[in-house]
Amino acid sequence: MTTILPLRLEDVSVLRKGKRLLGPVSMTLSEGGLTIIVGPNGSGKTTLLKVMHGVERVSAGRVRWAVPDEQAQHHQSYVFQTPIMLRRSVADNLRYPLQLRKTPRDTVETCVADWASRIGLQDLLKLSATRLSGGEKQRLALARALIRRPEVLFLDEPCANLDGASTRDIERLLEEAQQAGTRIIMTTHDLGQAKRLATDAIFMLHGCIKEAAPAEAFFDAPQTSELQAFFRGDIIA
Amino acid sequence: MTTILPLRLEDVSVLRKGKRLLGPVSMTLSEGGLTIIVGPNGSGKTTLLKVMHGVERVSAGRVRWAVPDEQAQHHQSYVFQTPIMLRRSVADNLRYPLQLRKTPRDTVETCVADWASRIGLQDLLKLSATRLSGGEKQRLALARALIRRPEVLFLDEPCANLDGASTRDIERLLEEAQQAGTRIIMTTHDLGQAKRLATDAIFMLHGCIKEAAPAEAFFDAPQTSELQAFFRGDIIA
Amino acid sequence: SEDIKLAVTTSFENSGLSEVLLPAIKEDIGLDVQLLVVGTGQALRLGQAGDVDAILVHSRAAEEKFVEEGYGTYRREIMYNDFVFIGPAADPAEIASSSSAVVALQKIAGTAPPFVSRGDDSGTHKMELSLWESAGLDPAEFADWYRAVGSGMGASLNTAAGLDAYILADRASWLNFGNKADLALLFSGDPALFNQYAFLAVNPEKHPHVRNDLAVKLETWLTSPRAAELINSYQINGETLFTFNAQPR
Amino acid sequence: MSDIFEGLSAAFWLVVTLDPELLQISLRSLQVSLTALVIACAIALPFGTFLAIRRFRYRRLAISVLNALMGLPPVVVGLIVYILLSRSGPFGVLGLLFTPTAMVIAQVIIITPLIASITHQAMRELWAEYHDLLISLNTSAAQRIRTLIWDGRRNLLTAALAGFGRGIGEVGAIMIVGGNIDNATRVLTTAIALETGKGDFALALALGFVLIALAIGVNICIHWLSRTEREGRW
Amino acid sequence: MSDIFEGLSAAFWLVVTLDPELLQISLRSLQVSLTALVIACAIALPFGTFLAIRRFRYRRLAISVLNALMGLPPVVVGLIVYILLSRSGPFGVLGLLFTPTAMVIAQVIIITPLIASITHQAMRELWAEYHDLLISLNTSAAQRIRTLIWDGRRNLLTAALAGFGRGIGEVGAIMIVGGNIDNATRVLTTAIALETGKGDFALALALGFVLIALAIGVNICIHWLSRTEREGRW
Ligand SMILES: Nc1ncnc2c1ncn2[C@@H]1O[C@H](COP(=O)(O)OP(=O)(O)OP(=O)(O)O)[C@@H](O)[C@H]1O
Ligand SMILES: Nc1ncnc2c1ncn2[C@@H]1O[C@H](COP(=O)(O)OP(=O)(O)OP(=O)(O)O)[C@@H](O)[C@H]1O
Ligand SMILES: [Mg+2]
Ligand SMILES: [Mg+2]
Repeated sequence: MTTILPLRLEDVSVLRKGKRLLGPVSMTLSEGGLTIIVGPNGSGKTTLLKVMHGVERVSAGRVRWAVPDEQAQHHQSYVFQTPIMLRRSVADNLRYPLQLRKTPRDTVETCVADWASRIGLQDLLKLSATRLSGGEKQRLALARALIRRPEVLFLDEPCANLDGASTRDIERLLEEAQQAGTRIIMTTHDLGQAKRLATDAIFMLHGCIKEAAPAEAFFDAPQTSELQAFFRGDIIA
Repeated sequence: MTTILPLRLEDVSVLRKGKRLLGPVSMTLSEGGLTIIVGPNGSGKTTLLKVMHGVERVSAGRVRWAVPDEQAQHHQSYVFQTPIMLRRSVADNLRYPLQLRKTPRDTVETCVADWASRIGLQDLLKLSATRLSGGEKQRLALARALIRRPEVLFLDEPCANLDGASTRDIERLLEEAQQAGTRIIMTTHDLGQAKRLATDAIFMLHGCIKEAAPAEAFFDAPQTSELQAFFRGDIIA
Repeated sequence: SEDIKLAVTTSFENSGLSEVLLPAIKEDIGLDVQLLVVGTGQALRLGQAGDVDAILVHSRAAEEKFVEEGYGTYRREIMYNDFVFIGPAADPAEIASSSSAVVALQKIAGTAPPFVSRGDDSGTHKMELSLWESAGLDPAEFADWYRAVGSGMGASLNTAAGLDAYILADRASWLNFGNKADLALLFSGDPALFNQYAFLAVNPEKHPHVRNDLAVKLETWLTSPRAAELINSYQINGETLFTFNAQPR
Repeated sequence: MSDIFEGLSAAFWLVVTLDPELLQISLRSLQVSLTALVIACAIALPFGTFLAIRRFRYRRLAISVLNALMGLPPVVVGLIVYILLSRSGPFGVLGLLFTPTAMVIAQVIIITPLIASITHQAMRELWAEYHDLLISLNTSAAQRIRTLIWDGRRNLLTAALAGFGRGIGEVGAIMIVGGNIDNATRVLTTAIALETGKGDFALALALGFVLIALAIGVNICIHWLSRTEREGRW
Repeated sequence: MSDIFEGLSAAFWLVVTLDPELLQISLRSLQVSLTALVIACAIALPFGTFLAIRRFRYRRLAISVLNALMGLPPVVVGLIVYILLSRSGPFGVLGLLFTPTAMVIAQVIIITPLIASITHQAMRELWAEYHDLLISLNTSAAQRIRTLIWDGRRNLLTAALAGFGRGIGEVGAIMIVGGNIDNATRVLTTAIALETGKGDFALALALGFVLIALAIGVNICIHWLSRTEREGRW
């Protein structure tokens, strides 16, 4: 049970240099489940996630959590599409979010050791995080997000650079987190993964939400012709 | 027909801070075909590609093209796993490799317009390349590599952030290039894509080449137990 | 018009006399005098190197050496002013009533109030040192109250103003000085405090490129009745600063 | 304390009455410092960038020395330039001593290490980003330097402005090589030093405020120019 | 020309004979400039970083002014500090004029804008990289500044060294507020100015070479220290 949901977007738009990156979007994100956002490249998935999380400024409309923003921010984590690594060691990257919260030292160390082994980076703890391979960075970014025990977790294509086994491992981690009460919203281009994980799904096109439905209806009976085309692999933004 | 192949690696190793990133690797890359490199995260795929291309320094062994390095370098292109964008507009990114070669202005402009539309970025030409979405960046990086008309093309997970339709488009572009005589070596985590494209394949593990074979044998009759496990999705580096 | 480079000391420039003389020179003989305001030693060095055409300083021994070594052809005295003792208006050392400069210095050494010395081997500094010597005292043995500041006249006066200290200055610089703070002129008039300025043209045999012709022209003007009148009538706050004393040759 | 206010009001009057002498020495200040800036940039930007991209044996030492040269005391630079340009020095025949050219030379020596150091620091980061791409594209060293300077131009602004600032406020060196000759080589800073020596603090401060205003003006101009370029991150 | 060689050999002898006066003024130079550096860094590093991370209404103006302040003429700074610290000034009672403390104050004013500007420039880049992550992690402004300074410390080295260089070579301001008093406030640069005025160019140059050697020494020490840290990109 999270305390910061539901999240309401009211007529949210993002304009940059006169271009509309995100059309007017209104939606409510309520508790429980795992929402998958799909859509072609450049359709605004990342922009939508960032707007929800509050790292992208909206040009119009409102983003409202159930609690004041400052408080809500405390209970969210975000994994960026291109992982952002602090220029520190792998271990220090994991420590960082805990240190921000003034967690006692030994709790920090146990947590770090625990998460490092969960994502299979226990042998690379002392390596500079910027030197990790693409897939390793993604796993580290995910662990750094989960180590905060967020109530809401945003993931922007977290498995793009992962091999099959890692993908499976991450999916398992996400399921665990979900069972522990974390609300997950993620984008992916892997429709197989989308089907495996989603409880409900959103289809974006040209900055707008074209279709939003529970997973079953979404994948088995797409309503709009665009989504049907997308599933056939026909739409290129 | 390329003039710079075959490429020979002789007992190449890459060590960093005493750690072996790439075990002793010996191999020959001869003309024709499309080689796919697969392997778990951190197995050294990127390192191997970079060593071949000459952007990563080897600690031991030799990398030899059929022609002197300086000349060979001229006929290769590389698409990095995390696309590197020049801090310029999309159009200027496409222009850059041509300008380096002092291509006449109007040839440059035709080429740029041509490639921009092939990768579907014709409407974003004036946008700063650093603002593109993840998938758009990957497509731009690919076009910037192909615009040099390389004889050998290295691709490091070029479709990781692409939607289905874009992936299909890119695969088509690659097939075209291959028919036009470009030798392609690429890594991917998408085994379906690997099967679709490969004429031969390499499996890496812990910095070494575990198995290398023509595509059919590789996918249908993997020899080593590690590759079999990898196909089952069982190995995590 | 033609340019001549003349190196002068800070005390000459700080007196403000140049602002009267230079326009007149320009008017009378069409000469643009470019002043280089530097320390005494530096002025002599500029002359030795041939970087200026003439120098105007007030340090007799150094001037004579300059001529002796052949850098200048001769030394021509132009004018003089005098040195004065400046100090806190309250005058803790009570030098105002001294009978002579030497007595004044002895009083200062006796009470040991802050005393600022130029400490830069300039004409003024050398004068101060010779006065100490006459007084039978050695500045090297003085305690903290004796401050050798190693700067030009103006900078040293600024320091003295900041420290509320005694200092030996030339009258011209003092009268023209804007940051008097609590300082006042306490003692002057002893003939020992006489301060002679001399003009030295750089020897054209050493440096063929120097404009000796212009230097001679300038010297002629500086020793002319017109210069005498301007120099003698230059006043600040109703006080005459310089006395023309060039001898006709 | 009252000196400061007097200085401000004197500065105000000097400026509104467009005092011709003030105008002349201000323009000379600008001319000398901007010329020195252009020359120093032409040397320092490529050189600093070169240090960022090229690994060679004594690179670390070279960078240390460059950084140390930022501490070159202007008076010493002035002295050395003086000795070289003096009539009895090796370049005496050129007759450059006590001319604005000599002042430009001294300033170039003083600000080049500063600009090169900051350039090196700014370009290191960009080079780390571009490294693989530029090597992959088989660029020559000259092409790399050009690309980095162009794409990092916004970061190089600070380098140039720091150099300009150091130049325009400098007094020790140009006093020695320029000589502070009225109507010929007097600039704002040497005029300030002169007035300070005379104890005329109000006028010295007034000139100082004019100088600061000039520096702010140049900076705002440059920022405004670079603003007309595309806004935002880069 | 011969002055330069004489200067070099005089410098050599001054150093090998460990001239006690030279030692004293060199140490005073170091002490004043290093103290000023520490204080200026304590102000400028957080402030420059703050300017890089915070958007506010007059940010561009603030940055322009900061950049312009890099051009603060030392003589003017010296004059203002002199006026403030002089007996008739507001801080006269502290009796700081003509003490090393006054020199430190003047130097802090001169080098803080330089360090802050370079810091701002260096941190802008790192902030662009960290922006999303640090906002996402809900960091406070203070935490952001700390993180950026720590992770960008290698880039800030140039800022600090530029500040040190400007401080140790500076003469205009400390001459006015320090007074170049023998045995009390004489430092290397003011001693050089003094010898120059005396026309003893060889000695002036000798002191200059000692000063340059000192600066190079400090730089190599610092580089060597930062080298013991992890090598490579960052
Ligand atoms: N400042 C800007 N001005 C104009 N267009 C912009 C700007 N910033 C981003 N865009 C465009 O906005 C669009 C939406 O980008 P976004 O990153 O949200 O896409 P996405 O759905 O996440 O794509 P992908 O699947 O490739 O990650 C892209 O086409 C991008 O080029
Ligand atoms: N300087 C270094 N010191 C130690 N280890 C390093 C260093 N640089 C890279 N590595 C390690 O080398 C390994 C090989 O990296 P590489 O990028 O080649 O893997 P990859 O096969 O491309 O992985 P991915 O599929 O995740 O892209 C990684 O485990 C990485 O952490
Ligand atoms: Mg995206
Ligand atoms: Mg890789």
